Amino acid sequence: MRVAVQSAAFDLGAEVAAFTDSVIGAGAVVTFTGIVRPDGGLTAMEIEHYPGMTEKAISDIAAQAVARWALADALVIHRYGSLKPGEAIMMVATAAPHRADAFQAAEFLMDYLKSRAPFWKKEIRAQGEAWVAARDEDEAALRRW
Amino acid sequence: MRVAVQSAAFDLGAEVAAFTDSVIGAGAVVTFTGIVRPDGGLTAMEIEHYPGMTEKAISDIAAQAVARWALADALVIHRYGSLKPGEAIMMVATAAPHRADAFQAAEFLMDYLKSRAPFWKKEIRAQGEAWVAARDEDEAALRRW
Amino acid sequence: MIEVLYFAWVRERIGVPRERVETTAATVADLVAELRGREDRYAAAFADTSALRVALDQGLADFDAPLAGVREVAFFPPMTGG
Amino acid sequence: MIEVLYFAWVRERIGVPRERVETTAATVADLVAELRGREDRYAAAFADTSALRVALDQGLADFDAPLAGVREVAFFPPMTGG
Repeated sequence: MRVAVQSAAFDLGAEVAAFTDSVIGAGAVVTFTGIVRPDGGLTAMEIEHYPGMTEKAISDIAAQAVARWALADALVIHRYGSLKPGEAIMMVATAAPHRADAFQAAEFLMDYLKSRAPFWKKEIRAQGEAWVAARDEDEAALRRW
Repeated sequence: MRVAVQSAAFDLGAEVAAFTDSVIGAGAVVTFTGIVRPDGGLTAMEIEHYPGMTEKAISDIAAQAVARWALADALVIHRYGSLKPGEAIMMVATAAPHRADAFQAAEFLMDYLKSRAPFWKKEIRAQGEAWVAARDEDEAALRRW
Repeated sequence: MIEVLYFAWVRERIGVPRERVETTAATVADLVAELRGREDRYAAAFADTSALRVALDQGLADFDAPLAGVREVAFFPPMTGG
Repeated sequence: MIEVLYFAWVRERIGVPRERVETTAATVADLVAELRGREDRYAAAFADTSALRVALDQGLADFDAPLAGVREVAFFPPMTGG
């Protein structure tokens, strides 16, 4: 299980290939990649985080997922700092013997990362800046687990 | 939307990277990769398919997913022939504005590919060969859509 | 004249991947009954049609589907892709 | 003496990312009441605590949680990761 919180870009293809190659024994690998959408003239997305707590919160969430779905492995990479539209913000990968477990664990990780990992997004536009508000549906998504 | 049915191996990392780069505008990319598990001394997995119908069936399924979840794009690669444990059998990728759509579309594609695309798997072991039987739970999985 | 294809263990039991069949069968079920009567290997392959699936011109169909206008019929076990 | 951290718009309203606070507050809510009384910028940041989250020593907590033994308190809006 690897958790990385970093400002640097990551190489999505290389990460997915390395993760998948490393889990021979699993039959199913699911990945999720979050990308900055160029909505409404967005020029940048600034991501603030809580160093120390971030790594701990994500590691706790990932360990829960590994235990609950008997995952062969899990990977979380999450960036902070200033990102441009089209750049990858974060990714998760899960590996399990069967597809249902890999899918569920990846969705669980995403639901928790959205609402329980200490990151805050700010949208930068020519017209001004605005913090992204938490969505009720993201909080609601947690209740299914 | 791309559908590839091929005997050749595919470069998972390169496919995921190219797919993700090509869909700027989407905020969420989900991928699933199916891998031959080395269960119980498996030496090879032979995958037979129905040329012509396979491409048509997968294209139909992918078009349904694109329409139903308003996907930015979808990709399906499925191999046939003789594969060794650890080799990737197939992958799907989906891109959507939000994560729930990308996850659901990927799971829908997988459920349909499992039971409605004309592929048949045969497990080769030192002790002998056996066709993989369809699982009731795979048929049941279709009913949720 | 109809093209009949077999896949997976159906192909293995019948011993050929495809063949042209002269038939006036009105439905898939009628064709299956004809084939069953031919030789033991067909009877073995079609012993339990609940374990089989059929496609007409490369689209999934039911065993009571009519064969009128159909050029290609395929018989195979439930699919195991993905 | 307790280390108090602020993130996102809480940090912007208060104007500093962290500070050391001399306090005898028994709970998070008591600490918030103290801070609110300090200056307008604190009153503005803590106007509606239902819009805020709190972490004690880097773990999420409730506003009625006790502060005994806590070294680090962080205030921030609901998280928006992923």
